[in-house]
Amino acid sequence: MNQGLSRELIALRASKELHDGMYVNLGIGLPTLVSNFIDDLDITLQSENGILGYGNILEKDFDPDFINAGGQPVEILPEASFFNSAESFAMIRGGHIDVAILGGLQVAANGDLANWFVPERGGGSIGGAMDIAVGAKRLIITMAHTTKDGKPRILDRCLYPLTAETCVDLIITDLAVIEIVDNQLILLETAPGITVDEVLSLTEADMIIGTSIREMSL
Amino acid sequence: MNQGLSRELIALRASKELHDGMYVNLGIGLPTLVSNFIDDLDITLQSENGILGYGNILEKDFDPDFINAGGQPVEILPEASFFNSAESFAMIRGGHIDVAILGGLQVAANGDLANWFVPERGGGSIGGAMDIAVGAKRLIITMAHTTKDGKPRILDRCLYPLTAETCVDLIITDLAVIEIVDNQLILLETAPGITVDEVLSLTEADMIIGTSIREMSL
Amino acid sequence: MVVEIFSNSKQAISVVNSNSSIMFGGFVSAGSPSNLIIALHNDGIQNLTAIANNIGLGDKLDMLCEHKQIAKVIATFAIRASGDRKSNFEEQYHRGEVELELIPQGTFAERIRAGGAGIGGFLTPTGVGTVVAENKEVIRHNEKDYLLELPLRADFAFIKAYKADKLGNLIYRGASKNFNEIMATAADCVIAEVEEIVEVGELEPDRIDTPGIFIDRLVQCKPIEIRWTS
Amino acid sequence: MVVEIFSNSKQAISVVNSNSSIMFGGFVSAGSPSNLIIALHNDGIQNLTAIANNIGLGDKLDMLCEHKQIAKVIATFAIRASGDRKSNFEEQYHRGEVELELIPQGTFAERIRAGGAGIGGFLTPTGVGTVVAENKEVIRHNEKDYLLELPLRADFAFIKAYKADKLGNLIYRGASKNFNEIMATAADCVIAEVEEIVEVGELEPDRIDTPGIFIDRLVQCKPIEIRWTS
Repeated sequence: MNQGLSRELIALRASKELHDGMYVNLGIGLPTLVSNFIDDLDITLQSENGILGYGNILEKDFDPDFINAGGQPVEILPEASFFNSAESFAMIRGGHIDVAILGGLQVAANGDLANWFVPERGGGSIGGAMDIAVGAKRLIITMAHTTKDGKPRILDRCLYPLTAETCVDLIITDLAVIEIVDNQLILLETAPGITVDEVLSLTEADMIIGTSIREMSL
Repeated sequence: MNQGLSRELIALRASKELHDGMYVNLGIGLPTLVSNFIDDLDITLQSENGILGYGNILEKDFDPDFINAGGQPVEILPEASFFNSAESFAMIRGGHIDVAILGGLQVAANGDLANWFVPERGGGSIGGAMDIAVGAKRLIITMAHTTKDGKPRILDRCLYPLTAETCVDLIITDLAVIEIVDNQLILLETAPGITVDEVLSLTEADMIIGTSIREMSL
Repeated sequence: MVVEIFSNSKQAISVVNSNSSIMFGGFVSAGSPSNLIIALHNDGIQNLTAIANNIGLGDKLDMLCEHKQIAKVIATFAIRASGDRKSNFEEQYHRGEVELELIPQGTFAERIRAGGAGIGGFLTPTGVGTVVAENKEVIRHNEKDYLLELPLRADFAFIKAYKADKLGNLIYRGASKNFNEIMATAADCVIAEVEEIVEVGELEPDRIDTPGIFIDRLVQCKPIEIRWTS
Repeated sequence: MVVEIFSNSKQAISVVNSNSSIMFGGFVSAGSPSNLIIALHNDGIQNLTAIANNIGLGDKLDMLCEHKQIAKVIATFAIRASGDRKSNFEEQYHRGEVELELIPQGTFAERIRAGGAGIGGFLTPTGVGTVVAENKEVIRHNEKDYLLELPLRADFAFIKAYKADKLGNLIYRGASKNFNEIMATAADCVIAEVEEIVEVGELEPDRIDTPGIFIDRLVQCKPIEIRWTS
């Protein structure tokens, strides 16, 4: 049934939301993959552990002092700067980050986000997610449209503990691109081979069909 | 009548309160003179405009970036560091300064300080005084014991607008050294040639005579 | 936002309108954006709210009072109790022609930092029991009283740094970080005057004080030496 | 206070007692005071409150759980939702043997900064409407809700820097400032592990990150490379 996008293609689609001159924070997990698709853009990546201006994830030559917030070694670009965690979150909370892309577990129609605690596993970690969700000028969530056993993750109300209220601006899943405006989901794009009805049937919350709905261009 | 200490000798007496290893903030005016008497001590001076580790005031070769909080050019020592004003007052307010020496206009028996506003002149400037008075571990006030026309400045209650409540630990004047403990003035030392009665007659507030009262050694 | 680089200070400040609030970095001679201030003086824009640590004799900021460009000053050091001559500001203040909000310097710095950091307010022991506490909420914690102080932001910040690269990364020299480093975070549009603009990569990442993310407009100017007079 | 320099990490931490609260700097591999943590592990001190951004597989901090030296952890990242293997901490947490206070990372950093800066509390929008808001005061300003968060301090801070001079002035390398720079201000006794101790004057004043005023004890150690495992 699920003929949706791979994680790489979700990341590719997310990268199209980024434009020259933007300062961007990429969350741990799927959002990290977005950095594979921005080589042609003049974008500055911020990592909440205190780096502005990092590049690709490095597979070898591990340097313990040059890591992103996921603990992965990263390339330090010539324009990079470093700062402590209070300054880093001042930057985030103070509204200086143009776009943040985070992973999600559940999103509600009003833009509530749950992405830090999995009750089934009895735990989780907040990390920087709550501050980033509150502080970024625009918040994009990338996630699988449904759980592994096919249950919707875009809900009337989040069932998991919240990360932040009414913070999500755009959801990009393996099946669709959905905007949230004034507590209302708007279906903008469907993945290649996925119908509007399929998306609606796998989404719990009510959704408006965008007036210019189209297939994702990847 | 006033055969009390010169400003330089008040500063000299104040310098004897400083010991090796201390971090010290010296206020604008009379306290600045204290730096003339600490060459033999291993003391680090902090200036609230963002320097730790400055030395003498330089009379020539003005460098606009190397100044103290009074705008005077200062020598930068090899161990110096620089920081912004939020960090500087974090250092001050956070209790990291061992001793601050400020000028005073009026001090009350309970340790209230007034030193920023002169009603007769219709103005004043707060500057760093309120934060320093609140934040320093130990606050020493250096001032003339009386006004120019002989009125007491050590009072039952300050008449001028306060800098901070119950903040003063020690007062050093041209006539005496007075400690404040539990809202009580204690006369510790008199200036050479000044009698206890003279000090008492020029002080409005009640004062205990210290059990080991002595003449200042300068 | 990509930083825009201008060839002179007049162009750098061309976005400023009358009725704006402007933060001015610097502490007396150290880190004063004097070229930008002079451009503002020449421009003649009126009815400004000036947010600066100090305004006084020898400050370029006091020049803005010559033609009454400033309606309100928010500062820590504005009227010297000593000194015979009065600044333009002081004379206008005593005549009731300009408004003054005087703030303790640590509170001033922390309010600006809060403004840039998305902090909605903070509790400080500074000012408790003084005139600074008037009309402010007192909150008690751990048997100690604090004032609730609110964040401070402005439409513009004029700052001065030592060097910039072409992406707006800045370094300061000596005691000139002062209010420049925090004001750079707390205004809608930040205009930086620097002594030298270098290529990207010439400033060591470990040495950068203000990341370019905070800077909107940049101009290289020969620094103007200012010194307080009495 | 003059900084004391020790020749090994065992001596550097000899002042730490059981029942202490300790801040540990570092973010995963960057700036972790691993030599000091190992000394603590070898010492066997019990009933500690550990305040650290993260505790997990590959952290030296997780070693302290081997002999249950930690009674409580205050952290932002403690239990990974993904990954098959569990850390010592996570196993003890699920058995109810260790307490956990989980804090948003920006609030964690700001609480520590406030603890060092004499700030009695601050208002943050982070956590409003979440479990983080439980038992906290909500204050509304300018039509926006904020949580009142309180300062965080500890008896000790263990930090790691790149270089120190003999007066305790520190510089960090790359992304290792993280929590080290703020924890250095927020503990009664600050113990710093550095890769190299140099003479006074060898560190450029404009480059110093943590002034020596904040450092009590100093030790030079070969850095231990740590890396998260899953």
